[in-house]
Amino acid sequence: KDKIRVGISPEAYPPFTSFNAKNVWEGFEIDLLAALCKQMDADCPIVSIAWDGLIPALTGKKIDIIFNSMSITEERMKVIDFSDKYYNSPAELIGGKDAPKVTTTANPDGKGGMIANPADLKGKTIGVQTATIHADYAQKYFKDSTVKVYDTADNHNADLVAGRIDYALLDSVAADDFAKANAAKGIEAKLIVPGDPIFGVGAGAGLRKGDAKLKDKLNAAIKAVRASGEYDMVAKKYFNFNIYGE
Amino acid sequence: MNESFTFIASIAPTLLAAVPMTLVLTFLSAVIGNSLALPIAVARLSGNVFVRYPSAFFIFVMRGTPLLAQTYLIYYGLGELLPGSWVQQSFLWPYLREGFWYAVFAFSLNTAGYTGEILRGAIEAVPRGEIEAAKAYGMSSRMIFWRIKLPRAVQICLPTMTGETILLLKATSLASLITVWEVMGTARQIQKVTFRVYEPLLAAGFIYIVLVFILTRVLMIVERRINRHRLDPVAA
Amino acid sequence: MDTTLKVEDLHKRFGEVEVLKGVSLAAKTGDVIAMIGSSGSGKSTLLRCINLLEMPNSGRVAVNGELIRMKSLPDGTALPEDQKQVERIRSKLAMVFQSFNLWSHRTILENVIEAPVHVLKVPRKEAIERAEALLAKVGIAEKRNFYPNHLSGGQQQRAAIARALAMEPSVLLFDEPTSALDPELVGEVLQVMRKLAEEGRTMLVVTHEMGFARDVASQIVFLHKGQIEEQGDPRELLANPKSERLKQFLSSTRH
Amino acid sequence: MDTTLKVEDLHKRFGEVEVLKGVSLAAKTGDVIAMIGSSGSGKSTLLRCINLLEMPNSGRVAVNGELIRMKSLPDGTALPEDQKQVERIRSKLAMVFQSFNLWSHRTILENVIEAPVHVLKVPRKEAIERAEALLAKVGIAEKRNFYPNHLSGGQQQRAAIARALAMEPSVLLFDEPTSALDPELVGEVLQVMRKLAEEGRTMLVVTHEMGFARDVASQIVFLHKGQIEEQGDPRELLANPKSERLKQFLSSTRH
Amino acid sequence: MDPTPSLFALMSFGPDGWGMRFVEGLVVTLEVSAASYFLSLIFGLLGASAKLSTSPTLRRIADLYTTLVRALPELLLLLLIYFSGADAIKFVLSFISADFEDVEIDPFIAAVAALGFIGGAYMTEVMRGAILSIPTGQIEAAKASGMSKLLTLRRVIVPQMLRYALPGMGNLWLSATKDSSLISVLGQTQDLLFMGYRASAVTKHYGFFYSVAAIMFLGITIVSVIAIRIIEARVNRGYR
Ligand SMILES: Nc1ncnc2c1ncn2[C@@H]1O[C@H](COP(=O)(O)OP(=O)(O)OP(=O)(O)O)[C@@H](O)[C@H]1O
Ligand SMILES: Nc1ncnc2c1ncn2[C@@H]1O[C@H](COP(=O)(O)OP(=O)(O)OP(=O)(O)O)[C@@H](O)[C@H]1O
Ligand SMILES: [Mg+2]
Ligand SMILES: [Mg+2]
Repeated sequence: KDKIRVGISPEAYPPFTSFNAKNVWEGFEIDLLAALCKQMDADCPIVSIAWDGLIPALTGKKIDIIFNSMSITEERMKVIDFSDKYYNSPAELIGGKDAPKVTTTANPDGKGGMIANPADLKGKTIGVQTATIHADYAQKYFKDSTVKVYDTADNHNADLVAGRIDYALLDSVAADDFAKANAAKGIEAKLIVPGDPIFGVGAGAGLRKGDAKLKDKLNAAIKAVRASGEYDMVAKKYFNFNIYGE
Repeated sequence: MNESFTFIASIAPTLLAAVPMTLVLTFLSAVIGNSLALPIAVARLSGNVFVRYPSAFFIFVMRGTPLLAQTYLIYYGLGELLPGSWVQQSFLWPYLREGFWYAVFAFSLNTAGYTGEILRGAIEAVPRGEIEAAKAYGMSSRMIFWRIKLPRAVQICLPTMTGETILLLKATSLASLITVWEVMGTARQIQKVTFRVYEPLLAAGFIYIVLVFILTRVLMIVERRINRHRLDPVAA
Repeated sequence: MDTTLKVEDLHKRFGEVEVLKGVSLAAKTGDVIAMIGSSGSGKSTLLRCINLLEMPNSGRVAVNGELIRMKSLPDGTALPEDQKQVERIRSKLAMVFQSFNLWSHRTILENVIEAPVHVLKVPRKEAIERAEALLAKVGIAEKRNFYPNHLSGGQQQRAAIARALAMEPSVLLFDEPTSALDPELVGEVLQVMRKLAEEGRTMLVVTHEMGFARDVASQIVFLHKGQIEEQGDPRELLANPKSERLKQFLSSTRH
Repeated sequence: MDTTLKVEDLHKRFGEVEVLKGVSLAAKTGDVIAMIGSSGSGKSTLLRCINLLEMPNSGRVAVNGELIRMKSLPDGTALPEDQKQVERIRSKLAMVFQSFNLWSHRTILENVIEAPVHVLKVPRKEAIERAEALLAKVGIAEKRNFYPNHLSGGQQQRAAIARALAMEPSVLLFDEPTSALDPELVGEVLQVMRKLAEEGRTMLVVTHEMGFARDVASQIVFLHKGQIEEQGDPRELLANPKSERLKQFLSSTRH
Repeated sequence: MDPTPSLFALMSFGPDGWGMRFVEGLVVTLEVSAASYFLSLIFGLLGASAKLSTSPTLRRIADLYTTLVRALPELLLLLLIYFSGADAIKFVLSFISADFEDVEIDPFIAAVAALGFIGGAYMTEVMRGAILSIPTGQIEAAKASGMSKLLTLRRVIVPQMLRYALPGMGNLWLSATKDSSLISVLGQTQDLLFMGYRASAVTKHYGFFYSVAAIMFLGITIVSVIAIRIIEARVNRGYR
């Protein structure tokens, strides 16, 4: 049996990964990982490493893959390889009750795509998490708004409640959770942002550069669990929409 | 290797653009914090328990809890109280929205706690005989403090205070927690975008080396000046 | 009343040990009291109690007829009642410490002008002039810009003397002011002190220089184990000591 | 060769000022050299150069016939070549400092046994016994568990002497060892030193006690402005000083 | 999960409570900070001795140490030591024998080494300042009685230096307890501070769990402050 050491950060990201009080891993990615490993007939011990240590641990061969909701981007592909995407959730704008709903409008690049309407956000302050596709998106399209960059989504959520920002742009899964929990404080969904090339293809497993064998194996496994319906079974446990995307 | 250099060169402008923020944060917090440290140290040594205990408690909390928790509580903790309050209508709101002043506030208090303790120790270590001489010449306690104890105490603790300032310089990176992006925060932003771990840290480290070098040299000159009375090095 | 310095029934304990066991003294203006006594008899402690560097456990001190008000605490110690009064009185009492206690972060000149400028508010320029004259008088004018650590023992002692004189105090407390000096300088410094006495300054001098005690002092006080064993006119006391202890003490000095 | 201590052509500068301008000295075993000279003439500096607390700029020092090897640096200063040698020699040279320099973090007894136990590796128990005897000899046995800061000046000085004697050194360097003592104690301490001389220990004593110089010393050295102005047999030198300076110096001492 | 578990249940030692996790975090924090602090004392003493030595080479090396190491990001040094340190050791060992294929640096050792090395740079300056404050006569008396440099250091300099260095050393100790949090980056072990993030992120009770971590740090501080007070009283015995 092969051994694939998987690095995941214990800084929880529910409902994808969290390392609970019993020191047990749980969440969508954990279940998916189990399915994939069964498919590959491999042992997959999880190594908990803080986010900052994941990449060095991967390149330093202390782990073999990172399975931690990493968005696949060009920039990152210069440093590590990625498997095919295994989920892709849309982005969502949320805001306080005083903030108007946001409409969509045609992307000015004229390629026929739709974007969140920058005119609706003019003069507003929008919170995003640093180094995310959401930050890229906001900085590209919301030129007339103040884009405030936070180090975690939790922090811009807190500031949204405090009224220091008007909107937050984040992953829809986290957004829905948060909006539901804080409905009493007036937080609500404003717009599910239409797909855009900036958002990339989704999240994939991080692999050491050139580890083609493992990459192929993993991609094959992802395909297989998709095909067998096992993926959907796992996904249903956590989401009531199509988390895989498209 | 070569590739790393090109990469560092490509991120250098972004990092350098963050240097003023690091400097301003450090400078303001150091000035405010060290100015606060003085009354705190004095209060800590006071004979009056109503002055001494609060000061001791302040030092205790500042040194006793992580700066991260302090920054977080000051910004987000206050944030929890804000919704719907009069503050959001007041003229101060534009400032209270920004993380910057919270950062300066948190770092200043923290520095005040750490440096206050150092000053306290140094003031207590001033040779008794020299204080007695000052008393014997009719100096008031205030005068003894400003003219004898403080200059001597600063001599004793200046190297340690330099270290505290460098710690402060680096601690300013916590400002990224509250949307203030200085050198280290920016470097970590780049890390997360590019997944390159070492280069941004190295580049930031290089900037810090320059800053620390300047800082230590300046303080070394100050130290030489105030320690003129014993320039001869003691071979340990 | 022209008793410049009056000490009454002073007691001082360090822990269990009683170092001063009820000492009383009085000096009129212009008096020079020489205090002798063996090592550890409490001479320095007495001087330090007079300007309250050491808080006596009981007793009274009056300077220029003004009683230093103290309050007793329940734990048997005392505290000055009015800090301002203490400071005012101290500025009239200058002291030369046995271990000099020069301020090591200031040069010799700065040491000398420090208190005149900041306590007595003498204009800086005037203070410097006077300080330079004093330093010349004790023979260390050329060391004025040195730090105390870079001076020889005798030079430090002379700087300490100059620092005390710069206060133009009405009472001078000297704790073995010539201990680190060579005989030649001892002579010179005693000369300075003699002149001060003639100027009418009151002095309390702890000394082992019997010659000085005999020639300049108006009174000798012999302290023994925290008590005044004998006191009186110098010549008489040195010639005909009454107490056994003083006899023994004097027998070892070659005069 | 039985020259226990030999100093040759010692020069020492502080910045611009030359404090020692070529001093040479030699002491045979059992010799007691009394060094006199006015304040600031370089006496302490000379003692400090002998055990290399101060690095001389040039010159040679030999103890028990062993030359302390030094190397000159290009900047005109010198450094000991072999630190081990310096330490070994220092353990044979005990010094009593003008300002005592007792270790303030240790009690008097601990001060006295410190070096014997840790440098000479004397068993602790033995060292304590000897220390107590020495403390009794200088009259401060009952202060053995006090810290130096809690002692009177004279008591500190006696502790410093006891600390030096505890090393049973072959050469003793005393820097004004009686300055803080009353005449009675001066006599006693000089008595102790006389006994040491009889035991055959070599001593170099900076002193202002002309009596001691005359009675005990085998040689008097008069240091003036960093040079040996005159030296010779005590009685003769004191009776018939040749140099003008020495005449003047002695005239002020009353003998 | 029960949507609103009581805070008490959150901190319980039961199966769903974070109590045990925080105790583990506390132990990690204490172990890492104590070990790295001890190391920084050694580095600090060496550094301070070098800075005050007569040898210009030693002084320059120590100067480089304090300037560089205090300036570099802790994370960088830690990652370098942990991830490249093993390669470096492997490289060295490969000359001796080929059998050392699998050198693994223990995360604990790497964290302690890195934090101790960095802490030592700060400690160097604290100790240098303190040593300079010792009256020269005290050290001269030691030299004059033939003590070697090491003996002087041990018997005179260190005990007297403590008087001046304790506040700075106390600060560094309290900082060390917080810096030990870096060990989480190396994987497996989570310290107290990190446990604070982890519990908050899982439960979304940020304020509560940050406060729990803060209070536990305050606990460490109380004990430390008392210990420092005792040491301070000891080293000041002869001065009051
Ligand atoms: N570290 C120093 N820096 C500069 N000058 C110094 C230093 N140490 C001593 N001196 C000078 O060297 C001279 C000789 O000093 P030294 O202490 O040897 O005198 P001394 O003969 O022992 O005098 P005394 O009898 O007063 O103790 C003095 O003028 C003093 O100012
Ligand atoms: N802070 C203190 N704690 C305990 N005992 C002390 C303290 N200060 C002084 N003593 C003791 O009090 C006694 C008197 O000391 P004092 O300094 O007054 O003596 P002295 O007469 O000045 O002697 P000397 O001529 O040696 O200077 C000594 O036995 C000394 O040990
Ligand atoms: Mg005395
Ligand atoms: Mg001298």
